[in-house]
Amino acid sequence: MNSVLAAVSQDADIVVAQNVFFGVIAVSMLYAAIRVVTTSNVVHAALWLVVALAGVAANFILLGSEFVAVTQVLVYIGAVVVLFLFGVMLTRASLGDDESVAQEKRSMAAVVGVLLFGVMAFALIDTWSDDRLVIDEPQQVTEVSDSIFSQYIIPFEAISVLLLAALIGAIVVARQD
Amino acid sequence: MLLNQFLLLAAALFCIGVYGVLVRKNGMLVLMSVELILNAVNINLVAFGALTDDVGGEVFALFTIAVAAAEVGIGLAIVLLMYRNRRSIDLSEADLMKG
Amino acid sequence: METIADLDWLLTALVFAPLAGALVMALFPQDEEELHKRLALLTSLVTLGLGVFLFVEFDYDNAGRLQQFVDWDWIEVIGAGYTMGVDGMSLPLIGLTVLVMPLVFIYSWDHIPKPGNAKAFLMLMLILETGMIGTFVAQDLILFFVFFEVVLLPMFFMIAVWGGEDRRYASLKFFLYTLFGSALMLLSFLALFFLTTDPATGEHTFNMLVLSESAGDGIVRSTQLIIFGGMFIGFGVKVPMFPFHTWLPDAHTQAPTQGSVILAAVLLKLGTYGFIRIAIPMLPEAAEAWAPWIGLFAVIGIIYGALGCLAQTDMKRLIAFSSVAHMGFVMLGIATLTDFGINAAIFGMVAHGLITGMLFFIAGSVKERYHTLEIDRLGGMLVQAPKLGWILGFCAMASLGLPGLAGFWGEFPAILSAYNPAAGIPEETFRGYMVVAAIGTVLAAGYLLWLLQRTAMGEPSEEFANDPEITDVSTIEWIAWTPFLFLIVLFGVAPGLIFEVTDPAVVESLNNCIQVGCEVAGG
Amino acid sequence: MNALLAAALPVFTEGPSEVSSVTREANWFLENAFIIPLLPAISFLLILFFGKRMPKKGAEFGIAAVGIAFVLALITGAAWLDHRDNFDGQLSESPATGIEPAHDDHADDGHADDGHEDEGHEDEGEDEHAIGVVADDGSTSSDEVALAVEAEGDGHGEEGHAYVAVQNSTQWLQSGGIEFSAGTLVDGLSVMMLFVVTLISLLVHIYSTDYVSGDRRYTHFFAFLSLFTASMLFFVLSDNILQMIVGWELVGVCSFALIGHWWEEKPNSDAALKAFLTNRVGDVGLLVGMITLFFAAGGGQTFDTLSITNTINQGGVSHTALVVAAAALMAAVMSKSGQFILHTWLPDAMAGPTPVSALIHAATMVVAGIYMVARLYPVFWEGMQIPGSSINLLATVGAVTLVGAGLLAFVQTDIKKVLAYSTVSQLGYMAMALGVGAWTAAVFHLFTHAFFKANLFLGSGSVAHAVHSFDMKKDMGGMRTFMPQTYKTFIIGSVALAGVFPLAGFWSKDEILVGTGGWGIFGGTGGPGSYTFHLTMGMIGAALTAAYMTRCVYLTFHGEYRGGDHGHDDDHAHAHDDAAHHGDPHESGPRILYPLYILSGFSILIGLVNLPPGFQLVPESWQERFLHFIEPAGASYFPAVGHATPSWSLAIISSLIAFGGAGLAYWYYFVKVDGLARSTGQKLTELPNGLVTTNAWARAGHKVLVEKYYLDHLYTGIIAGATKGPIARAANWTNTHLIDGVVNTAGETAVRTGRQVYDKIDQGLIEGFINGSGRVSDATGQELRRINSGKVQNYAAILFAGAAILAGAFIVILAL
Repeated sequence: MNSVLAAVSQDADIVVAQNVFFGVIAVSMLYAAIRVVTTSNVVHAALWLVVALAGVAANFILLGSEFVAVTQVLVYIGAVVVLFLFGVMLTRASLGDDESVAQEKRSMAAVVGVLLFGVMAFALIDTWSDDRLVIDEPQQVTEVSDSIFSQYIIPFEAISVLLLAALIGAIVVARQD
Repeated sequence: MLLNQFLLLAAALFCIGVYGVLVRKNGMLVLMSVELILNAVNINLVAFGALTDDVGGEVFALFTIAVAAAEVGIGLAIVLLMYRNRRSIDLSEADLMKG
Repeated sequence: METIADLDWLLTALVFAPLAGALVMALFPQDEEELHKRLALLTSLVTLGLGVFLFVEFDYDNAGRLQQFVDWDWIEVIGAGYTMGVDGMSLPLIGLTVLVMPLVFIYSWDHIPKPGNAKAFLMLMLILETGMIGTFVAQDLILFFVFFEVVLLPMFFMIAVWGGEDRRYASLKFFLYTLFGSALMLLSFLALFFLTTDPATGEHTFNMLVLSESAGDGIVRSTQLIIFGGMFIGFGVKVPMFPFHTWLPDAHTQAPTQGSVILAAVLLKLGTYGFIRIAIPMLPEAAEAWAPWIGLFAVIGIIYGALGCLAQTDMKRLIAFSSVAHMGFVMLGIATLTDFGINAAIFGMVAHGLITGMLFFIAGSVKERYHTLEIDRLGGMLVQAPKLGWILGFCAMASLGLPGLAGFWGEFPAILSAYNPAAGIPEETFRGYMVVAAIGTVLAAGYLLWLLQRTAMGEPSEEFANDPEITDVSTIEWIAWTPFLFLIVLFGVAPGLIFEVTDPAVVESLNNCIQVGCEVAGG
Repeated sequence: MNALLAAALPVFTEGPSEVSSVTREANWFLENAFIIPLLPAISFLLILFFGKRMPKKGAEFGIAAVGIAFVLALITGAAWLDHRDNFDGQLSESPATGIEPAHDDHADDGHADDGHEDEGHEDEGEDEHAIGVVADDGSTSSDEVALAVEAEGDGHGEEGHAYVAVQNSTQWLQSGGIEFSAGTLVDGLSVMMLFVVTLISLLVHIYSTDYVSGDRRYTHFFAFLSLFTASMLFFVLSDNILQMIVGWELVGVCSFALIGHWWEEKPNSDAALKAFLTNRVGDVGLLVGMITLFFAAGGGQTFDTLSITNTINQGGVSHTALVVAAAALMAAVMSKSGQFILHTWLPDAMAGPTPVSALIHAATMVVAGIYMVARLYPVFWEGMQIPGSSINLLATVGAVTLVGAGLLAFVQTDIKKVLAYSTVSQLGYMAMALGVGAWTAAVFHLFTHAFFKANLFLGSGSVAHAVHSFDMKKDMGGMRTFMPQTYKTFIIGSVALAGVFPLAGFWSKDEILVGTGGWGIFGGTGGPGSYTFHLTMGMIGAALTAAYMTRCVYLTFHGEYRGGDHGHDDDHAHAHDDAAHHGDPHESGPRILYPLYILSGFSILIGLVNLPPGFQLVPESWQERFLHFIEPAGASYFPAVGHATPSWSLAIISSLIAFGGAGLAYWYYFVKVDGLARSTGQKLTELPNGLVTTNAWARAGHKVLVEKYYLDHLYTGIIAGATKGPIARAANWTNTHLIDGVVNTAGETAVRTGRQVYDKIDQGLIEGFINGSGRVSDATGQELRRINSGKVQNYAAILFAGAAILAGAFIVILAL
């Protein structure tokens, strides 16, 4: 971790603002994410999810991917979260304290999570310790669209079919008969 | 900026998502945790895309978002179905696979 | 090693024909059972036809070289290719697979296990066939791994859905065990990938030919040992070798008859095949260091499996335990690292496939008639169903290694080769193993004949004395079983049929070892 | 064991040495002897597939095949007699090499050996299998001929020809550079065995058509008889040790199937299992011994019997290797040929039908061990250090067996068990003879024993056929009045077995005694060693044999008929369970009697084929014919066995001893017991049996008489060969309690261990390790639940944890 911090401080004079911004976003995102997985109120969880997803969108902007950020906001915050809220309403799941999660289960999951993070962090630091990102200018949307419709046309088609299938599947599964 | 700050953030988000998937009893909340995981992956994709200056990372992030939307749709449908059949979406009661 | 590229479509067709059949079956609704049975049988017969064509096309004078070789690009990024080929080592096993499957489908004609759904059941078996043939023809580690894993899932479902009482437990155990092994195996593959470079291109490669030819060149000895250890566990679980065997009795006992037959006849061979195709040629130095341990586990398996058999009260479980003992002989042959021993191992695989597969068929038919496999409750089968009883006796004799039947040629040469293992392997140790293995044959005779005595001989118990369900072998069973019985005799009388094919390939694969300093004795 | 095995390393460097006394080119019948086993094999298949549909239920196939095989065996034998003296063909260089191009039927042999630059063989250079055979730079064929000529000088025949075996082999398979061949080796020994096996098999086939008629598995019975005959012939003709193993196991499995022929009753299947498993124990020795020979003497390249024995005979193998091989093979001999301590299966094997006992468990299969020792004699000759020794394992085991089993025969009431113990005892004679170096005597005894023992077994079967029982005491007695023909043949067999001049047993037994070379005072010297102890045991055995056969004859054929009222209550008489009771026993039919007549004829006459030298009553050219034709004297693969000089004095003394034994038994049974039974009017079963049932006598009210009798008997016992009761009983007790006990305990322990291992280790430990990972985690505070809880999330947790751990491991490996 030290090396990361050291690298950050070396870098500080160039992109201080970005780094500060990143730090704020990261902290709030992580807090929101933790709340999502710990809060006992389902509706609160959904709302904290909005914060986390917005943080992700902000990260995309930091990385120069504006189009993705916009899509993130539109699809996730606009659609998915609303879908969740609808789901909460429809299932009339207890909005209050339903999470009497056993302590052992929590600690087990925590151990798994920390272990996983440890391994990943080690691997990442080990591998990418010095790599820097130089974001000169945001990615052009045209570039994105060009490559979607040329190089990635087949995956794109596959995704369309998938969406269709999901649509039909969701209807079939949820149909009341 | 370092590449690693994004990657580590994504890793943290991912692990939080995993934690959520593992502990939450409410099916709805599990789905939300899955969204966290997917978003962590998206950060990685975009970050690597930025590193290599390749538009592929973004494209795949977009695809992931689309897939995630589909996944939420299906997932919610299953949760609804489960609710309809059992009047509960408590996953700890769903143990058909018990050996 | 030179390869022969002959017909580039043949292996692909052979591997994917069953999968194509399964896809065709997917188009038809589930309730047309008859149609599905026909389709499945047809598919497997087409595959058998392709297999026969492969046998015809095979150049037996060059059995040591890879034939019908294809090497296409697949996943360029990681250097994995679509590389396939057949040589004398894989040919008998492919033959076994394509032969066993149609017979299993014939047997399925009126033996679809509960809870029915012939379509899914048959489709799973076809997918299984693709995986099995694919594993035997793959010449690229990633391709091999993919096929190796493709086998896993259909088997899991076959046990979990169509199995016996404890099916969930057994299937999970099977799945976790093999997955655990596969994970270590994959790690070893990756390590090999990163530590070896193709001398031609200077890049890392998954190509098995290149890896066999470099034979661990340039990898530190200690690293070789670790990599081999990963493969040892990965393949050893599948074999199964002694400490990793406990999934086998459960899986066999709980699986439906067809599943047990396929498991015994082909699936277990994937592990031993991995040893002789991948582990030993690619890391000969480590193989030499590991050989005494492999041999030790092999002979422990022989004795232990036999003792386990003696304690069983369930017929199917007993047969399953006997697999542990028999695969011990195969592993002993492999552990000698001599061409003679490995030939014996391949023969042992084929023989075990035929014999134990046949025994499981019998167990299935007994279960169907008596609705139990508890040895103590059975008895007098020779009175009520004499032909079934005699076939059981025949298979017991074949299984205990009676000369003139196939089992002998897997067992005796393995023991023989243990007298004189490859240079560099402690001779005294292996001679001790030889004696222990020979004692194992006594125990084998013990449990098999005891089984025969308790189930087939004597008078039928009162419980079943007048049971009208207990009939003799039916026509469909005859059709499915006759090829097995015939081949058991044929390979027993003319073992050269297999040895002639395998020998050049084994010599070739061990030749690579010699070039890097792992000397091979015998012959 | 490891150290021993390690010491058995081959010292052998140059490949198998040349065998000079072998040819490929001989009379057609000698070359193509493979037809003889082929015929019964074909018959087996025919019976299997068509037997049930034939008018005679398959018996006709068996009889026809064995009949033709017998004729062929006769012709082969005649051809051998001619070949032995008049062969002048070409010797082959080495058994694994040198097919004459002229022989097209074997041209595919693939035995070209490029080490020989003989012109005649160059055209086979293209044979691909030649690579596997490491060539030995042996002598050229002209050397061979010279050798053979040299050998002629040593040969002791007036005809001046060396002993030349005929071998023909073809490649069976090839693996790892090792060639496995299959072939026939025809020499005196195998020709003799061909004759014995086919003749007795034929007679047993004929006999069985009557004896097992009406049996519900009649067809099976004949199928297995055919298979047995084929396997046995395959075994005796085998030209390599691998083929011997194959034949050895095949006869074992036939024996298993036939002992268990009436498997409905548990004792029968138990006996079958016991036989097979005991033999399997010996097979461990067989495998180890043969493999040791293969590597030590065959150079890891050839299984060929002749080149192995040749190599050993030329001193090419270390003594340690031979000791290991000989000791391991001894185990096989002890199990197959019923030597002490592995003999216990043989009496139990009498659970099988009587014709089977005659064929398999008396005349042929049980002598397979003896045959193997005779065939691989150099191994034992060197390994056991037979020449010049006074004691060795093989001879001693044989001696102990012959006396121990002879004693046991006295306490049996089942007639077949008496004969079975007698067989064990006679096999002991053969093993002892081989052990002391009297090769010819052993083989000759094998030859004569086959006839009179088959005769006795078939005779006992004839009696049992009439009374539906094998129990001499309960159901027999006085049979001579009912079955005079059977009685006569039985008497001939008994007298031959007891070794009374001039019947067959006398000649062979006397030759063995001479061969021990002990007791030089009788002039019986000149044998390879000086085995005084073994001579003594042989003498005791002779007396015992005569005595127990007298007892057997008395109990069966003399005295009052004791059967009749209790019908068939014996388990053994299954063949007739379904037949109506015949009333009084009566003589058997012709299909039973004619085989008995033929065998009796052989029992009387067959001993004359090997009259000892110096037997002045016949011309010299009649003497030692058997030795001349059978023993491979002077052959390069056979040790230079010395021959003891027979002496009249020894013959007379041994005869007297045998007569003494018989006389004592006669006096006891025919005079004492018979008189008692007559005077008291009681049946034999109600009579006290001397030592044993003192109290019963008291109950009978003849206390005083019995006490006297008791003492009388005791004295008699001391003179007749010490107290046969206690010793035999002790031996019997040892047999049933100690040895059987060990076998049973071993079996039970194995099962118990298996169960323990399974319960504790398999299900407990290893299972526990897998399933109990939750408990383990509990203990370490992780509180993981059991894996298979059915909770998806638990699975997911394991998945992620596993992925993390594996990824970690991967990183660590990459970091290496």
